[in-house]
Amino acid sequence: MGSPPSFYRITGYWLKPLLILAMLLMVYGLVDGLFFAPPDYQQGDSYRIMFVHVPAAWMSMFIYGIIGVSGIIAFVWRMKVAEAVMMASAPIGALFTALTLLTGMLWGKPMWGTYWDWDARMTSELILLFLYIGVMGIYSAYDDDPRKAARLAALVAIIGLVNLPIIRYSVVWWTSIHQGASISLMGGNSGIKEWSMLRPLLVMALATKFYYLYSMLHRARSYLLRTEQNKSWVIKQVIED
Amino acid sequence: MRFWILLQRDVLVAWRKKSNIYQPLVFQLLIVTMFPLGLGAGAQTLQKIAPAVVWILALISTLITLENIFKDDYEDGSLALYVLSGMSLPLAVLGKAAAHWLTTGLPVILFAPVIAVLLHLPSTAYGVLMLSLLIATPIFSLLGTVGSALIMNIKNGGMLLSVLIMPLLAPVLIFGAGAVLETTLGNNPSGHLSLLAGCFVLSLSLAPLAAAAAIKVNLE
Amino acid sequence: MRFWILLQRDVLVAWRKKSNIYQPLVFQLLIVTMFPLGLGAGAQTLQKIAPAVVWILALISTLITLENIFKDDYEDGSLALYVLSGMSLPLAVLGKAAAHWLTTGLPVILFAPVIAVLLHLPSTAYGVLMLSLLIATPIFSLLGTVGSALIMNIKNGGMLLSVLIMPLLAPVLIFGAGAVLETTLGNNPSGHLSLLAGCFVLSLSLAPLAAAAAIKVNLE
Amino acid sequence: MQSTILHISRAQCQKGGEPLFAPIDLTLKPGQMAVVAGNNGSGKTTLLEAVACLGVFSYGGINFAPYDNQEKWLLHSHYIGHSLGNKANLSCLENLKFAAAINGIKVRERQLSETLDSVGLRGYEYQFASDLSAGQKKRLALGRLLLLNKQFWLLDEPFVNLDTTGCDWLFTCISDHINNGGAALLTAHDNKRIHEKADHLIQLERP
Amino acid sequence: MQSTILHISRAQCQKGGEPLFAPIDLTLKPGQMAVVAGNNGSGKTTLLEAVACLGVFSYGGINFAPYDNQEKWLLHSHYIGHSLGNKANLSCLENLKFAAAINGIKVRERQLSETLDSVGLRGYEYQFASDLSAGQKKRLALGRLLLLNKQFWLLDEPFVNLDTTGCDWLFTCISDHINNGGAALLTAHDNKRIHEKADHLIQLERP
Amino acid sequence: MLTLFDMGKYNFFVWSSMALFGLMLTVDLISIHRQKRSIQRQIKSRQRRKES
Ligand code: HEM
Ligand SMILES: Nc1ncnc2c1ncn2[C@@H]1O[C@H](COP(=O)(O)OP(=O)(O)OP(=O)(O)O)[C@@H](O)[C@H]1O
Ligand SMILES: Nc1ncnc2c1ncn2[C@@H]1O[C@H](COP(=O)(O)OP(=O)(O)OP(=O)(O)O)[C@@H](O)[C@H]1O
Ligand SMILES: [Mg+2]
Ligand SMILES: [Mg+2]
Repeated sequence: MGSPPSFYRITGYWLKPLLILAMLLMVYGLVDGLFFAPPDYQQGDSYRIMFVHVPAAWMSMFIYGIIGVSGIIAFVWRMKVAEAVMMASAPIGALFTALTLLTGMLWGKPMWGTYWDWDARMTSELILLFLYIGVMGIYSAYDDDPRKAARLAALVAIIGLVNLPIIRYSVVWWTSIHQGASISLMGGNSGIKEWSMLRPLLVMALATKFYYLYSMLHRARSYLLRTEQNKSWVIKQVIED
Repeated sequence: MRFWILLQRDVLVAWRKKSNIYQPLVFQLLIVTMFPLGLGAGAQTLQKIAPAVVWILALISTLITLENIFKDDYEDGSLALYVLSGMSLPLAVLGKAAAHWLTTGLPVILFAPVIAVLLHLPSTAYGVLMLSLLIATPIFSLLGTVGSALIMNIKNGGMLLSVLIMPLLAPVLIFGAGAVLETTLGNNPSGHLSLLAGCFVLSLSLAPLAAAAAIKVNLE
Repeated sequence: MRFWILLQRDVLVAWRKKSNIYQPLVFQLLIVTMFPLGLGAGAQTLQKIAPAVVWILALISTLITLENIFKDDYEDGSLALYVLSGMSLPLAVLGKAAAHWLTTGLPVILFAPVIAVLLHLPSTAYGVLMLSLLIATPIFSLLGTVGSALIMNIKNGGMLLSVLIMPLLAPVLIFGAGAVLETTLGNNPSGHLSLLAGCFVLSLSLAPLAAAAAIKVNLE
Repeated sequence: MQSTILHISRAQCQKGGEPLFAPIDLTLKPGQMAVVAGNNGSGKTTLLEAVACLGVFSYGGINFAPYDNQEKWLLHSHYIGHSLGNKANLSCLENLKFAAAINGIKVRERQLSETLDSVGLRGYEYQFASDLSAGQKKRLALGRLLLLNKQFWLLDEPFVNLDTTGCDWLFTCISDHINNGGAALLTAHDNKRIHEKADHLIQLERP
Repeated sequence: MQSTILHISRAQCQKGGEPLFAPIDLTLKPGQMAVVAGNNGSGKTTLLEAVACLGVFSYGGINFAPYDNQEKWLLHSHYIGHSLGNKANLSCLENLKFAAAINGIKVRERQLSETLDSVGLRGYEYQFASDLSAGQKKRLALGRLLLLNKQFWLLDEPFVNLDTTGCDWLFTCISDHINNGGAALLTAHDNKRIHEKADHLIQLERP
Repeated sequence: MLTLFDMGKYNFFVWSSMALFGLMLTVDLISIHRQKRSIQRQIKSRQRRKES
């Protein structure tokens, strides 16, 4: 798995099953969540946004974790596969972050009558988006030299990883001081006790994980093809395809 | 027409580095987050300052990009190429300004509603916000060419540039932010808007001449 | 010591173009005057947002100067000179950061009371304002070296730089502006200030290493 | 156009308030080449830029025989100086295309790639100018001369950074241009051939 | 120090993912000079930067005989490339002073102005580097070589922009350095003298 | 049938969230495949140039 050719070969077999699995779970989760789960006694039907919002939110953080870890591996051991995983994850993570923000906004309007409010989670999610943009921005700025670009992006990712807890802590502390009890609508899943509500959520969480794996592997493979385009294995691969 | 050629090329150059286009937007987003962070979270104050902040942000984020309108061309010698080609300099300036507006002003206008939402600007004011920016951003670009031509051969001229053109932009800001403010207060913004349009006409007719003169002087 | 040499030279270079030093201040002044213009005047609101605005201005005006910490040196080949001299890179970074602070951070601190007066900040908060800036501006410079080292060989990297280091600066802004805000509300700012000091220690120990790593990668 | 003549009469340039060189005179007719010689810092670049209308004379001046205005002169001359005028993030092809377009010259794609071929940049059509080597950058700039086909060439150290074949090529290229009724005003240190070929030698001396 | 030997073995550099030249070998002992030759774009600059530790080899590499680490090599070599390393708004004197200081070399004011004299910049002590002519900038950068007195000189087209006397001076300067046990690795297009004098000629060829 | 899709007064918000989700997936899938195809095309053309 560590070397690009074997990574490419092995993951080639995984792609289709992953995509199919992800799609099936997604369809099941959404149908279940939208049509079969009972309405919330407080929020009515609007809570169904949760079935995309919460999985997306989880993914946005999970993926940054992966980027940080693979960034460390890429920077310290200069492993090409880690570079590929890092740069392949970034756009997906950014997409999920954007989705979290947008669905959160769409949820906020019916719930608190405004699309946006500066509370701890939203603020830190927005800053997370900046982190993603930073990683991708530095990579694309050095488009003429992919190895250098990846090493610098890894550095940015590592800095972000160190920075993330600090941001989280400071933002939470900041709101807790000033906002008191004014807004606590994103009150955690303590509200969701019923299995019929929880089930679609968990299914969707699983589905997004599988989708992420599919998309990430696909991108990582393209990344490897591009950065290794003079190696004989790449040429053989491309001609075979 | 050479105007089109210049415009086309500049847009192409900007497009090559797409980051040039989206980064002003991200920059706005950054400063927008700074406000609540600094204010200590309280939607009430935020809403009051929203018209001013949206406008000032649009201004600052274009201000920062102005420096390079001519600087790049000066440094790599392509400005000499325009002059040597014998094309009319004011026309060249117009081409540069148009390209700058397309790659900076237009994205800022399109992005303004997002910033407005984040700052809790009343949704009744969105239309006027966009309209005022639509009239004002070309002014930024036009006056920007003057400033940029003045500082093109100075290292770190960005700050000096701001100092030079901020006074020119103050009226634009007053009328533009004023129009938005009036709307949020329920008044008619058309007076402000027509003054803004006046500014536009004025800068369209004078800025290219001034910038061309500055370039001439600078290349001598 | 080579650290001193680098520091000395950078201060000299900045001193040669004094505009580098006073322009961030003028820039602040200009934006400060824009606020009343955009807000349509109203001392009440102004006072409320004063702590945030003073702080954000200090941040933005340093942010804009960060780009050139290494860019100039990279372009004219003097960065290669440092590396070739075999001096310890983190130490060189520290020298650059110190020079940047002396020529940008320090003036901003000294100028802060002026801005504060213009924004009607209660005079009880002046001391804390200066103190918080005194702790925070070195953080700007230190983190700035990291950002600047990352973008030194790309054209128009200024915006990217802001994106890269804004997340790093968000906590600093929260604690810094928070300290001033608390003081205006009559509370004790020492909690905020000690957190700020923590940020300083952290960036002092990590930033030079990160920046040196970025330079190494960039010169390869 | 064939009769454009460049007159430089008692011209002097200054830097930092002091004249750089003793007044010079020159009459450059079509079919002639003039070389400006002088030590480092004697003012060759300053002189050439003034002739190209990118600078000014402090004393004396130039005129362009049948025309009285500068625009016409600009239409007939092309200057390549120390900064080459290539746009870093445009490809070689795009750089040439733009140079032609801005000078109001219609060219076909074929012509552009022929120009690239003749300056030795075949295969670099789509490479960004920033990714070229020093000599390749110079070649790209020189390509403009061929494309624009102006009568007066003003070249500041055109041989610098070129390899041996490049120097030979440029020499023939300039000779051909002269023979076809063009004119050139150039500087070149330590280049015997071009000094021998020159019709006029302007030696810049301390005033 | 006298016995430092530079070994380059089967080294190759790449740009844009493709190797630039066929692997090269070189052993450069004190008292020797090597010239890197090749057409424009053959990778000379890239090679020199890699040797100066400002770049990397994609294959093979270098070592510096008695030392095993890069820091020591940096202490014994100095590279002057296309970008000269002069700070635009420092004066010539200050530029040299800083270069000496950063390399940990103590010099007196007299020594600095002597260096400026010998590179032909007498009288320019207090002029900003940005106001020098192209050749004068080059001379200022070359002044660093004299001042720092490193054993290995890595020079990328050092003769470019210099006038005739400047070229002569630089040639003698390099010869003296070699005769005193120094070593030089340089590139120079179209310069017979230096090619004849060279102990090694590395011709870069397509891989 | 219509009542099945009715989310009360939250129609707009719920369905536009879902639409956003779908849009995101489509954008991602399209960009994945475009990326892959362009890289393969690039490598093939390069191979052809080398062989010729
Ligand atoms: C733009 C606005 C919003 C953003 C950026 C946002 C962001 C997030 C994030 C990052 C999480 C994951 C938190 C964690 O697991 O620690 C999350 C979870 C959640 N959000 Fe939001 N959210 C937004 C709006 C809303 C709104 C308006 C509601 C409901 C009224 C809401 C309800 C929830 C719930 C129920 C969870 C799951 C709670 C948990 O896992 O602890 N969100 N959101
Ligand atoms: N701002 C200035 N103040 C004073 N002197 C200056 C200024 N700018 C340039 N000079 C001087 O003017 C002279 C003109 O240089 P110019 O570039 O014309 O020389 P050149 O003949 O092209 O030299 P080279 O052969 O080195 O290219 C130089 O001696 C330079 O030191
Ligand atoms: N990012 C890049 N992508 C592809 N090719 C590149 C890139 N950067 C440089 N090159 C190519 O690498 C080669 C290396 O050039 P280098 O500067 O080493 O040449 P050189 O031998 O010094 O030439 P010159 O004599 O012109 O100075 C050139 O052919 C150039 O086109
Ligand atoms: Mg010159
Ligand atoms: Mg070279």
